[in-house]
Order: sequence, then structure tokens, then C-alpha cells
Amino acid sequence: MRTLLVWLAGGLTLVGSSQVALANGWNMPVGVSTLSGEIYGLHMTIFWICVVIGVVVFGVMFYSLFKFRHSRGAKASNFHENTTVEVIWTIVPLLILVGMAVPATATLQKIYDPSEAELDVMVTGQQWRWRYEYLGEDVSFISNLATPRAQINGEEARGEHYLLEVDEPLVLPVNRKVRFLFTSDDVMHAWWVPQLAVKQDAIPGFVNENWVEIQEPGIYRGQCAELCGVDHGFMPIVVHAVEEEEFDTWLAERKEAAAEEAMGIDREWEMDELMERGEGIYSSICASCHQPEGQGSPPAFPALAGNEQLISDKDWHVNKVINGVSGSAMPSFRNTLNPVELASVLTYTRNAWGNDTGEVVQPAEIAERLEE
Amino acid sequence: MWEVVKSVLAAFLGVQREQQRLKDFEKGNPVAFIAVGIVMGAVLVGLIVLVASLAAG
Amino acid sequence: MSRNESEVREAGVRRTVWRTVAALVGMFAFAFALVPMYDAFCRLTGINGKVDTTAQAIVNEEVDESRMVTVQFITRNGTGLPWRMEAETRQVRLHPGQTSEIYFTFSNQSGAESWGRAVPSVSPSKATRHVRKTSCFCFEEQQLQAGERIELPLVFQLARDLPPEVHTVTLVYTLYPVEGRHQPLQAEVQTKQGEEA
Amino acid sequence: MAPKVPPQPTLEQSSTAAEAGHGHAHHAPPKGILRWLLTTNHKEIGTLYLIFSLTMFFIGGIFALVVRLELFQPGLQFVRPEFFNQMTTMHGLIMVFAAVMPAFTGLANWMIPLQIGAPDMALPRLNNFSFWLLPVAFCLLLSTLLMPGGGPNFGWTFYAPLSTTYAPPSTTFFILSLHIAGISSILGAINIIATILNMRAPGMRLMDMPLFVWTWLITAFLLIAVMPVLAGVITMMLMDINFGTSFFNAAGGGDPVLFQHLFWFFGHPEVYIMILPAFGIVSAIIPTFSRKRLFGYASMVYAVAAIAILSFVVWGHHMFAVGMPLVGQLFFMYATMLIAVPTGVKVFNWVATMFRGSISFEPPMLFALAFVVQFTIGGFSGLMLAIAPADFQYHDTYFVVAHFHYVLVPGAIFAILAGAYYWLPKWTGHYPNERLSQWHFWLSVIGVNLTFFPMHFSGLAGMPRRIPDYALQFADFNLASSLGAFIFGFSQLLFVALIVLCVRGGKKAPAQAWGDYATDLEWSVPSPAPLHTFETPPTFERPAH
Repeated sequence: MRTLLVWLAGGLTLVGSSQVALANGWNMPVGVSTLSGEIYGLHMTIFWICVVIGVVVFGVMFYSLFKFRHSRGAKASNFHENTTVEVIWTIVPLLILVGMAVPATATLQKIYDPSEAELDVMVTGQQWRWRYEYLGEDVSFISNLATPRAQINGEEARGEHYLLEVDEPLVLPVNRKVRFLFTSDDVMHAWWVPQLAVKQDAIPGFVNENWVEIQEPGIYRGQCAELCGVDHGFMPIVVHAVEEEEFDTWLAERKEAAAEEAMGIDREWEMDELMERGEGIYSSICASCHQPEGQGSPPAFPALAGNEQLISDKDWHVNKVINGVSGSAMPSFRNTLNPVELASVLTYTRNAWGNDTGEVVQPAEIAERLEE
Repeated sequence: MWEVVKSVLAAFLGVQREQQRLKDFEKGNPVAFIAVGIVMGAVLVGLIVLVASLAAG
Repeated sequence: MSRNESEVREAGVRRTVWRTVAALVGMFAFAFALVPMYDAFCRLTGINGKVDTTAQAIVNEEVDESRMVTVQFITRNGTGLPWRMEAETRQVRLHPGQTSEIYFTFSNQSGAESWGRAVPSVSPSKATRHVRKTSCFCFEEQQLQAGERIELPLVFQLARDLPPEVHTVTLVYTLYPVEGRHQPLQAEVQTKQGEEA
Repeated sequence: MAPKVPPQPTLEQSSTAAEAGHGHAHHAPPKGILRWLLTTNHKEIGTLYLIFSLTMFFIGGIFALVVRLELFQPGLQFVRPEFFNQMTTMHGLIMVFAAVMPAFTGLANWMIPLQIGAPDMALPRLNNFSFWLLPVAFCLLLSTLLMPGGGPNFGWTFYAPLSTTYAPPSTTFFILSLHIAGISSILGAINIIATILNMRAPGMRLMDMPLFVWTWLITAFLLIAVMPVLAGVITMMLMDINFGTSFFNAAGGGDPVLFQHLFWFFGHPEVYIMILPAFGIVSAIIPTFSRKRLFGYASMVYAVAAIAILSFVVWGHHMFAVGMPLVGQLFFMYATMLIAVPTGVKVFNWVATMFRGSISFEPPMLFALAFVVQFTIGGFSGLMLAIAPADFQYHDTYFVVAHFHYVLVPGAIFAILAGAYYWLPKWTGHYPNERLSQWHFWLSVIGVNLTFFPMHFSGLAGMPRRIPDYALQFADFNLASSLGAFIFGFSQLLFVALIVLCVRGGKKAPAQAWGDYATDLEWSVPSPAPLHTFETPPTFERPAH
């Protein structure tokens, strides 16, 4: 009787501790989207089924190891076949799995439901950042890792959301179905936010579709989930889910800011205006390959500081940035940066780290070049 | 022939009696088992595709 | 082991070896045969958004007035091609069964003539077979002189039997450089740029 | 009732003395290095395979320790990300193609002729050639680490376009080395099929073969069917990289998803190739030390045969997040569930063998038991991964890493270690040192579980695969994993010490080293097994199975 109590107490503490563990950060998040709860349910159901089968199987096994020890003079019996037992222990798991297949099919059908969405967002994976375009709204921006390199190299203390923070989060409305279209500009990436239970590969040359309907406002963080090269671990995803009105005002603001930026193209920009803005863009996008001081890491990533070709031939430099170099890691920034941003980063790279050519690249010049 | 099909189905389930095994190995030639196995595999695949397309609706 | 027993064994070994070698060659050929089979399977079922690259005839079936479907057009410029591709309109609302014509403008920004190709992709993949294209710039490679700017049409019919649950069909065109197509003239230009890059 | 066999000269005598009762002149075998370079003896080639596999296991292990060293704490402390990606890729490639497969081939070369009463493999010279291809292939692969642009950094699954358009220049050497390793596996498989089908002792039919031989026959058929597909894929990659075709390049009309379909059509049968021989070894060890016949021998034989066919239809479960249509997702989910049952259920056969047996815990049995328990845990996480909607949360996270390491490390590698401990008395004539093997066993079990169990939680909590640095919430899990990895890594050195001691000395082992319950033919040969055995095939009475 006593051993039974001991076993019971042990079992209870095990289950209790596992509950505590599963709650905070040890288990799949329950998530905040309409489907993430169902997926969590499936996960926990199959998990507990496996635990039960495991306890039974290992129980019989350890019981036999303990009871039928040769050293205790256990005599081996001679049965070696019993097809009925075998049929039973094959059919039972088969039925359990068929039982699991039914809810799994239902959830999968919901995931694949292409019903009408109020908002379409195009998500494009690039080597080592994400670009978001609100289709039909003329709002699009790049989302780069915001964790400073110093924290990564251990020179500074690591922030709370280390490696899971971006400069421009994806802002989405709550309680509205958002349809995602995934594609990639170079290699395969995968867009994954655990709290939203959405994971989809971004394949170059093809488009994949998925959707989410977030139920609670909040900040949800995720990462790229398909090996895509050097900075695969450094291209996070941050989604700000906000109330519907707040989203509409934000979208209107961004639309107007984009329009105003487009207006500002033809006015004459000052050197330091462009330099200051260019430095921001350089550090968030270009530094990961060409290094913060522009020394690059040849032969893969050419140096920009003191690069004779760059300093002498401005046209060549502009062409490289706008059209990229096919077959290399240098992407085309033609429609990822607007003319003002292109002009800023070009002016910065032509005048920083001792390259001081003194030339200012005007947004109007770039805009005209893009419209040729 | 029906004997071979029954054995292959038992194999897919993963359960078989000893004396059935002796009989199968005794007179059945392996090529027949492989051929029926592949055919039954294809039938199983067809069945699953049917169920999947029905479920997909 | 007597002589004929070892001969029987050698013969058995030789027979087995040749059969396995045949199987190996078969499987290697099968691996390469999988490529066209995959293409055919994709076109048949329309998975992975692979659209037919051959013109299809318009089927005159009366238009299904009861529902409207939004067809979106998205253009993306691949790396390394100094072109710009713009769709005339961002999206169009159609009844299943209707045909529509959309113009896409291509402009070559670089100082040299170059070849490009637009790779199509459709989402959701179940709608792929129901987009019948009669003429599309994506059927063949396009050539643009330096600074040239042309408009090419996309004429397609949205099939009447488009599955009812599909409300939005997105056509995405990704523009890629075509390296293979080098005319002699083009070759020198390319190598000159090659040294500079 | 072991079959009666004429007494055979022992190892030392046979290599020097002229063969008893054989007419053909036997020139003195070459000495030293030349002996091992030119050997066509299945025992020597088996030893070569096993030694090669052990060295590669340590090299792959070092790469893994570099990975775990970097992941010990958040932040980049030791290696740059480019080198980290090379380490994860090379760890995968070396462990799969250079450690696990050659180890099973080595055990096959040693034991199959002995277990079916054949004097040697069907094609001895081909056997030598297929071994010596391996060092060439993997020296080439390891040399890519020193090439400009670094070695392969696109994961052991080398997905296009990362492995074609955006790959380092050394990728062509990577393709060449995989071709050579593939050819070596294919030639080995041909040899094994020819041996098993044609060179069994008279009286022994297909059905009397031990389960290790049966599982290896099925594995050899899988190898013949799948290695050419791998060769096809890497040839297409080679043409994409160097000859301007575009199989997998969207720009030229190709499709990166085609690569994944082709790779995993090879990939899934490949994981069965790595586990079926382990089923064979464990099914030989557990009955011997439970002193009881294997429960449901027929079911095991049939299930293993069925796996050979069904393993070709489930490759899609590696690609649930790639954007397959609903019908494809459902098909692969159902097919994976259907095949998981007959495979997983084999574990119950081993447990039933132990039930009401008379069990003793010598080293081989310890490893076999650890295999059964931990392989089942890997099987359960595999069952969870089969649920497609849940796989959207598991795919490409550390939960998947935990799954396949539980199935491969305490699965395939513990089975290889169990096989080694089980047949060491036959190979060397001495029992492995009891105390040292206990230490090796318990340290390995602690190391394996401390390394891979926390990975379940870091994966569920959202840590993706193949990242050199991670967010703070995964720090404790990775600390434990790295600690466990070092324990497991260094405890394998005990195994090396044990092998050296066992070869040189230790308790003498009789022919029937593990009691009279080991009834297979290899126990009828004296230990250490002489260089030439079964010159005259043994008469074989059919023991009731």
C-alpha cells in the first residue's frame, strides 16, 4: 500500500511541475489568433496521448526488467507469438491516430480557407530583412533588426528583446482578417510568428498565401524559420496588433508621410540632411555586409571606404545600388528604397570614412533616373 | 494469388502469424511478393488521395 | 565446394549484380524523369501557382453575374535587371467567365540592350487552372534596347467554374534577367561591364 | 543444438599457416599497410569501415561541439555566423553519410557472411573498392572547409537556391564528394544483395536468416532505389551551378520546390536506411539477454518489408510549410500516420520479448534497452510532427532537431554501440571491460538526454533551427544542451579506450560468448573469428524460430 502512495505522490508532483513548466515559456504559445488556440489544442491532445502510451509501454518494460531479472532466478517462459495481442496493439494506435486525423483535417481546412480578407499585405523576404507592402495603400517599408551589433558582440548589455526587435514593425488591425502573400527576392525564407501560429515559406519567383485574424492587441515577435545564409538568425519579425481605429489612423498617417516624401523629391536637399538620414539607412541595411566602417569583407562583400571605382565613377555606383548585381548577395534596391532614401545612402557612402567626394546626390536626380 | 495479397496486407499492418510466414516463404516466390507489394502500395496511395481530396472538399 | 556448385553460385551472383545495376540505371533515369513529371503534374493540378506558358483559347461561356472576383496584379523586379515593370492598374473586379485586357509597361533603364523574362505565379493555387491566358508577355523572353519603353498586353479569361470560395486571385510577375541570350553585340558590352563590376 | 562445424584454425595460425585442405597456392598475405590497403577479406574490410566510421564520428562530433560552444550563451562569442553555418552543415553531412551509414556497412561486412554461413562477400574486390572510396570522398568534403569562400553552409539538406545560386565556390567539390560517397554506398548495397541472395549455407532459406541479415537486405534494396535519386539531384545542382541550366532557378523557369520534392523523395527512405539495421541489431540482442525467443518474429519480418515500400510515399511531411495545396497536405499527413503505426509498434515486440523473460544486464543489453526507451521518445515526437496543422508551429524549430536526434543518436548510434559490444568478443576473443562499459553507458545516457531533451522546450518556445545566436528566453535550455553535448562528446573517448583494451586483452571469450541463447551461425565459429571461416559451408538445420 505504501509503495502505491509513493508512486501516486511522485506522479502528482511530476504532473504538477509539468503544468507549471508548460505555462511559462516551456511550451508552444496558446497564441492570439483565431486558429492558434485550435493548433495548441491539437498539440496538447497528441502530447497527452503520447504520454499515456509512453507510461503504459515503459511501465510494462521497467516492470519486466525489475521483476524478471536473471539474477533473481526468473525462468524465461516460452511464448513467442500471440497475433491477437499484436493485432490489438496495432489497431488501437491506428484508431487513436484516425481519431487525431479528424480534428487535424478540420483545422487544416480552416487554415486553407481563402475567404474574403479586408487587408492584403505582401511580405517579401530578402537576404536578411523583411519588406512589407500594404497592397493598394502605397505604404511599404523595410523591417530591419534593431539590436545594435555591439550587443551581439557582447560589448554592451543585451536588451530585453535581444534579437527580436526591429526598427519598423508590421502594424496590423485586430479582429480583421489579414491576407498575407509571401515571396522572396533571393533565397528561400520562412515568415513565422509563434503567437499567430502562421508559418509560410517565402520562395523566390513564386507567391504563397496565408492569413491571420488577431484577436488581442499586443506586440508579437517571430523569426525567419528557413536557413537563408549568414544573417538567418538576425532577421526578426515584430507585429504590432492594434485596435481597428488606431490602425486606420496609423495607415492614413503613413500614406500621407509617403506622399509628402514623394513631394519632397524635387526640392534641393542639404548635404547634412542627406548624410544624417543616409547613415541611419546604411547602418540598418548595408552594414551587415559592408560592415559599419565600410571596410566590407572581401571577396564576398567589397569594401566601400576608399573604393577608387566608387569615388571616381558616380554613375557606376548609383547603378550598382539601384539594380544590384545578379548572382551575388547585392540585391537591387530599385523598389525597396524610395528616391529620398536612395539619395541619402548614396550621398553618405560617397562622403563617409574619408571618401569625401563632396558630391551630393539629389533625390530628384535618382527619381529621374528611376523614371528613365 | 489471394494468399499473397493477404500476406502483403498483413505486412502493411505489421502483424503476421508464424506458420503463415513459413507457408509464404516455403512456396511463394519473392518476385510475386514484391510485385503485389508495389501494386498494393499504389492502391493504398490511391485510397489516401481519394480520402484527402474528399476531405479537402 | 564442388566445381558446379561454385559455378551455380557465380552465375547467381552475376545475375543479381546485373539486375541491381539495371535497377540503378532505372532509378537514376527516374530521378531525371521526375522533372518533366513534376511540371506536368503542376500544370495539371495548378499547384505552386505554375501557369501555362502556352496561349489558351477563350471559351465562350455566359458570364456568372452572381459573384464578383478581385484580380490583383503585382510586379516585382528581380536582381540584376535594370528594367522597370508596371501594371496599368493594381486590381480589377470581374465576373467569372469575363475576359479582360491589362497593359504592362516595360522600360529599360540601363544604357545597354538586354533580355528579360517575367515569371508568372498565381495565388491561391487552386485558382491557377481557372485563369485562361490567351496572350501574355510572360510566354516568351522580351528584348529591350537601351532606354526603350514598350507596353505589352495581358489578355485572360477568368473561368466560369472558378471555385465559389475564391474571392481574390493574385497574379504576381517577377522579372528576371535572361543570361543565356547573348547576341555577339551584346557579348562585348557584357564583358566590358563584367570587368568593371 | 548449434550446427556442428569442422574445427577451424584460429586467427593467428590461419594468416601464416597454409590453408588446411585447400589445393590452391596461397601466397603469404602482404604485411602492414599493404595488408589493409589490398585486403579483400570481409572481416578486415568490416574493421576498416568501423574504424573509419568511429574517426568520422569524432570529427562530426567536434563540429557539433563547436556549434554547441557558440550556442552556450546568447551573443556571438567564438565563431562568425558564416563559419557557424558551415559547422552545422558539415556536422549533418559527416554524421549521416560518414559515421552512421559506414558503421552499419561495417557491421554488415563483418556479420552477414558469418550469419549466413558464407566464406566471404560475393564480390570481395568490389568490397575493398567501395570502402576505399569513402576516405577519398570525405577528405574531399573536409577539404572544402579550407577553400576560399568556405565549405558548404546551406544545411545538410542543401536546399536550392541557397545551395546553387548563392553558394560558396566550394559547392562543386561538395557535389563531387557526395557522388563518390553515393557510389560507395551503391556498390556496398550491390555486394550485400548478391551475397545474401546467392551465398547462404545450403539448407538455409530466406526465412531462416537472422533478423539483422533480413533488415540489411531490405536496407540494401532501399539504397539501390534511393541513392541514384540523390545522385540525380546533385547532378542537377551541378548543372545549375556550372552549366547554366535552371532546374531549381525560378529565373530560368525552374522551381526551388522541385528540389525539395526530389531531395526528400531520397531523404525519407534514407532515414529508414539509418534505422532498419538498428532494428535488426536490437532484435538480436534483446532475445539473447532475455533468454527468450523474439516475440512476433514474423510480424517484424513483414513490417520491415512493408516499410521498404511505404517509406516512398511519405516524403511530403518534411514540406508542410512550403505551400502545398490542401489535398497534398492531407495526403502526406494521412500517409505518414498510417506508416508511423506499423513502424512504431515494433517497439512493443521488444517489450513483449522481455516480458516474463530472464533478463541480465551485460553492456550490449544496456545499450539495447536505452535504444528502446529513447527511440520510442523520438517516435512519439515524430507522431506529433505528423499532425500537419501543429507542424506549422514545429517545422524548422529545435523541436524537430530534438526529434531526429532522439531517433538518430540514442537510436542508430546506440544500436551501433550495442552491436559493437555484442560482437566484440567474436571479433577480438575478449569480453569488453565491464566497469569501463558501465561508465561509458551511463555517461552517454546522461549526456544524450541532457543535450536533446531541453531542445524539445526551446523548439516549442519558438527557437528556429540553424541560428548562431538566440533571444534571451532560450538561454537556459541552450546552456543545458551545450553542457550535455560536452558530457556526451567526451564520454565517447571511454569507448575508444575500451576498444583498445578489448583488442589487446581482457577476459577470454568462448565461441558462444553470450550463453546458449545466441543461436545464430556466428556463434558457432570460435572467438576470435579466424580470418577465413566457413570455407566449407556449414550444414544448417532449421532451428524453430
